[in-house]
Amino acid sequence: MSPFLVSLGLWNYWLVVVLMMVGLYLVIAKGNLVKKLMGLNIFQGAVIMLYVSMGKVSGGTAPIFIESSPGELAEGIVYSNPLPHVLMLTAIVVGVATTAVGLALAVRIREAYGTVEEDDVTRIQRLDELHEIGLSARDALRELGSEGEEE
Amino acid sequence: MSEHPTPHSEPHEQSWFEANTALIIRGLVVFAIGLLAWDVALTVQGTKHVHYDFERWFGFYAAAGFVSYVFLVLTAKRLRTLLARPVDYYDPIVEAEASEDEHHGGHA
Amino acid sequence: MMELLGSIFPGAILIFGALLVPFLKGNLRNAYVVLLPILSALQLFAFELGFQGGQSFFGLELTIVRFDALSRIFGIVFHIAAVLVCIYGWHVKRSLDHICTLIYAGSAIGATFAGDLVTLFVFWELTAVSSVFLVWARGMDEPARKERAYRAGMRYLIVQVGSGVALLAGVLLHFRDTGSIAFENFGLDASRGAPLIFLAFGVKAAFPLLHNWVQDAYPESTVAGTVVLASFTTKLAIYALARGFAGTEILIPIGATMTVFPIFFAVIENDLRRVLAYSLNNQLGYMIVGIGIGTELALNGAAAHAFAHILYKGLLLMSMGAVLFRTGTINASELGGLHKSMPLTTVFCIIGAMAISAVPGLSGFVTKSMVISAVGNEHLTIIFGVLLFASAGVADHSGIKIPFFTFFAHDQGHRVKEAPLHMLIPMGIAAALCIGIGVYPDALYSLLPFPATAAEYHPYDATHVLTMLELLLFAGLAFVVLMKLGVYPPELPRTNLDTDWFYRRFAKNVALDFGHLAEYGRASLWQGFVRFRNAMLRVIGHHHQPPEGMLGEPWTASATTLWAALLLGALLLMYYS
Amino acid sequence: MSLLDHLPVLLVIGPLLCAPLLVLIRIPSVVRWLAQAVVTATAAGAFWLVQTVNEPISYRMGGWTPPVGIEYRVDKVAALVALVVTSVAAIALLIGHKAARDTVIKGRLHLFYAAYLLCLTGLLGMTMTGDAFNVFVFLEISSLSTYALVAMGRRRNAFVAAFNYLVLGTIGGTFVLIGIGLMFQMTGTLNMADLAERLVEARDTRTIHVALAFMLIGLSVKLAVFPLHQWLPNAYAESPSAVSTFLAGSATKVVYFQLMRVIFTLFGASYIFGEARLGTLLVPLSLLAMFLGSAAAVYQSSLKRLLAYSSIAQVGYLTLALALGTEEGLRAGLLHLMAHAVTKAGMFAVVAIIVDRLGTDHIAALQGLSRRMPITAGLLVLGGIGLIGVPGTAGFVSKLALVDAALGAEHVFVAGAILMSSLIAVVYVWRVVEVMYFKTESEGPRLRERPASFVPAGIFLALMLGMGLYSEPAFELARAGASQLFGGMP
Repeated sequence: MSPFLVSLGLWNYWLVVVLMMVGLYLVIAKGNLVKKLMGLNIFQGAVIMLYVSMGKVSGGTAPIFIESSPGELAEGIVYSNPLPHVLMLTAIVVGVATTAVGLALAVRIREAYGTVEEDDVTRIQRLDELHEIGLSARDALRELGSEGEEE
Repeated sequence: MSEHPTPHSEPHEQSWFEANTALIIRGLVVFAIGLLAWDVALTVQGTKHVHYDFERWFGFYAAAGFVSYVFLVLTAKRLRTLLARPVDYYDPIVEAEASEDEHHGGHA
Repeated sequence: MMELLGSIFPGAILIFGALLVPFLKGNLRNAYVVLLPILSALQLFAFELGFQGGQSFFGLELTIVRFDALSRIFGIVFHIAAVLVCIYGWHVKRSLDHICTLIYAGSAIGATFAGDLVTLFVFWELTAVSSVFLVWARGMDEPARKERAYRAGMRYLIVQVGSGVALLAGVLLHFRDTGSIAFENFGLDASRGAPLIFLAFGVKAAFPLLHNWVQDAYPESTVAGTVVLASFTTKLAIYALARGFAGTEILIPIGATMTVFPIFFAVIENDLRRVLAYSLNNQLGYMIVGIGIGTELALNGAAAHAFAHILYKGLLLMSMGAVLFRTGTINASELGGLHKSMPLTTVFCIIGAMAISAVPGLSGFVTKSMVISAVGNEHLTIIFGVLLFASAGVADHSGIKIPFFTFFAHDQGHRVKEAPLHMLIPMGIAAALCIGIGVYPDALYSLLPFPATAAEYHPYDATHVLTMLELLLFAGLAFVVLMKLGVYPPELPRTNLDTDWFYRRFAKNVALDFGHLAEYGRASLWQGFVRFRNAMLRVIGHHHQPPEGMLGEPWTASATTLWAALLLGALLLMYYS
Repeated sequence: MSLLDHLPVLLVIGPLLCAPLLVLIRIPSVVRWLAQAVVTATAAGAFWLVQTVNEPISYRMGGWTPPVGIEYRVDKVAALVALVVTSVAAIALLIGHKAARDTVIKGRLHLFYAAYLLCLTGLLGMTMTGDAFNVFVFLEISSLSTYALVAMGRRRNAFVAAFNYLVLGTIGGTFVLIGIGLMFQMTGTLNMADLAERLVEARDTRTIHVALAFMLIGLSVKLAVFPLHQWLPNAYAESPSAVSTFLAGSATKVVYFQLMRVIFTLFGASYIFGEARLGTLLVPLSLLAMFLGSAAAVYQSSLKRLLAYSSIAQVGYLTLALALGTEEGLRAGLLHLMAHAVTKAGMFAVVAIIVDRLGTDHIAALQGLSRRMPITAGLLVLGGIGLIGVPGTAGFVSKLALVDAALGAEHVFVAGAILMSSLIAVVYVWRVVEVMYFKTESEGPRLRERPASFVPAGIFLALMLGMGLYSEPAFELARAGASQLFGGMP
């Protein structure tokens, strides 16, 4: 089989990669803070998919013991690996918590700045900075100036 | 520094040194002649303890002292045209504000 | 008591005692400040020759105290100097000056007894950091000089710290190569680090072309500060060279150069304390020549000359300080005729001048002649001639110019009081020591590193006395003749160019040009960086333009995420290939 | 089992259990002292741990045998990092009450303390655990509580700083998670000791290469390695003083320890710097961080930001120490970890006093501080001296070790670069000194300095001097830790 076909067989990983890319793209490209959080969520979701699919054993069934007769485990049955699924329970909790904190922060930012657009927030921050120096602007300028003054 | 009297040009009472400059110089000359005499004595006796032969020559150190000195002073004087700059060469602004400047002003 | 004193390193009393100074006031504080170095000097009696005391630090066995003849003689003279300068600074009100003086002296003493390179380095840096405040101190007294003192101090600090960094780098390399941190006579070829160590010592010893910090910083300090500064740093470097590089031949031409070139500058310099700074270089030259020769006689001569030098140079600087203190100026062009109002200072200054000129009967004669004899023994004729010429030069700038233009010459009408008592006392002590050593040299000789060799040396030989007198007297006559003819250069208020021009003007301009260039480069690099990042962001579809500005402008999460992705990509590519 | 045997887990569980308790109690004075008591107790415990750990302690969670069960594994280095983190936390909390009271909305002080304790739990858990997935969980616990703490700053910028930190922190954390997942896929184990053994065979596969890349980049984001550092200046500058003091001395240190474990325990230095060629990436980035971080610090107008950028430069020293790939380098890294923790935390503690009294940390506002608040100004200078690495301070010892290690690895240029970059530190420290001591144009009145406010800063800076003057214990600790870690898991 050609490598291409092999990699086609790993379609679940391709899905993970695409989802990751989408998530990262949203974080980088979107100025809206809530959209950024969505990007993060997609990114984390991709990781969950990664783990879940690595737990899958081909031909395996759900990791619940099948008994041939009461008290007797059935022979020759392949189970999927339950551990990654369990781990992902924690990861989901972490993801939810992160989203919650992020959204809470977005709410506070919206309250404080009146916007959730990164550009606008940055602009207001710079204005803030100038305003803060405003009172002692002359001193600050002189202090900066004295370094350049040495001929 | 505390306040300091500015120089003035009225005539001062002369101290002993100022009144007897000529005498002091004459004393120096006499002393120099005495040294040369001692040198003659040692040279003739040949009892000089030295590292080099040229040190044995009569009056070598006297000549060396005199010539070195004149050479040094005259060279340094020439060097001044090359090296001397106004006092405020490096720190112009600061020196202009400095209190010393008033004193310089009187002389320069 | 003695056991207790022997359990701490020499100089510790000064360094840690200094920390109590802020809690004392007035005369009580001054008395305490004078008492500390005396107590510290007594501590030296607690050690026996050959004593080594160490401690384990940082995984290394340190020899914090090494008490042998070479370190002892420097330790003694540093203590004498410390006592003298502490008395001399009685009038100083600001505690900071006293603290710095004590720590500075203490660290110089500590460095002298350091038996390994790490300890040496620590004290080496401490002398630099503690002494810079003495340069700045004048700016605190005279607001008009603040900027000037501040800049001089910065230049001084940069040079000193530079020396420290060179030393540190040298020590580490030396340790790497040899596995030893012992401070012993290793010479230049011991390791890759040895030349760096040599350079570090050379900066502090004011080697030619590295010398100018002495003339730059010392005369900018306060009345008392200059005396303090001139007593320790350079002599510590002399000690270090004598310990580490005795017999390194390159030192002979270096030292000979040092004896000659400063005297030309000294003749035309107007600031008399700067004249003395040049003369300091000249005197160091004799010691360095002695170290370079490296025979027992030469090393004795270097050590003895350093001992005598600290005393008479201190004496001269103290007298000039007293003049500055009373008249408010130290420019030769504004001084003259002071012997009428400051007779005692005049006498002390003349004694110092005679000592530095090596007039028979005074300390300079019995020490300098050892170096010159050592040169003669090795038959280094050219060096011999150079030193001879330099001796005549010393007679001019320190022997004649300093006392003549200050106390005699044309009376400028300063009618001031005699120097205060606390200045006269240390001057008197120093003058007495100058005469004492001259009259009874054996006391000093017995302390030298090689006492047996020293005992065989007799300075008062008829030929020697005669030749030295001839040299000096005819130099003096030459002065008279030149004055009579009117060719002696008049004292003019001028700044004379020296190597400091290279960093105060030339390098500064070059640096400014480079600064523009670098700024341009930095800006374009940064802009390129930002443009690249923005282009990437645009490709991805981000409409936001992150602020382009100073390096410190925080970026947005987008940009950093992008960098994370790019770095990840880079790493993956690296592993893929 | 004695108490000592349970100590590793007790240190983590103590603050974890206490945090909800604080939320329930709500009474500020009780909450304050309870939190202080718990954090101090963990510090004492960590101190005890450092004293007793020689061979790595293995603690089986719930009695399950590793590698099936979760293992807590405390070796010399972990104990050392735990000691640094807990003591910084304990001392920083001393200034917490005052700083928090001004910033946290009234009646919610208990939440600040709860978040603080949770953050400590996360950091300690990361340090103690021997399970790779556990590292991720604790990483997120500490990160989440840190976002909350940062958001408690006094200005509205704090929200933005916290949000940006959250985005980047989550990406970093998720990268780590991906790395762990891929390793698990190849080896079938999460226990670090087990992983290390099985990786020897699997490490030349492409999957492990990808896993390594994700792990390294993820940790680098959390560690603020240049150029992934941009969350750090704002997070440090905008958070309440107690939090910036705590974070400056702990957060990056723990992540640094994780990086050490990945490099030295999981893969081994010879592989990481040999076949994986990490040095080619890490050395230039470290050097860039050292120079650009310091240079950026020079241009800052806010004191906290200046210190934050200096931290980025210091991270450069830390990663450089690792990048040397030698045991000496590792030792220097551990020394610098300790030295920088006390120095930087001490300086942030001094800034806390300044912010408290002046209401701002603008450098221009410090004019004449030497007369207005002489002791505070003196402490700040002392910290600055430590940052430069003047002999007698901890910074000197660690930088000396670093230069020595660089020379030992025959990186003479790197050694020179370390010395050069220290000189840039002189510049930014000097800028502050100059404003405080030599600029007096617009001087305010003299301010009262409360002796009590000096306690945290005083302790940190005393530790810094102590380490500098009597460096033997710290050096021994670093040496023992380095040789244990460098040898890999036994």
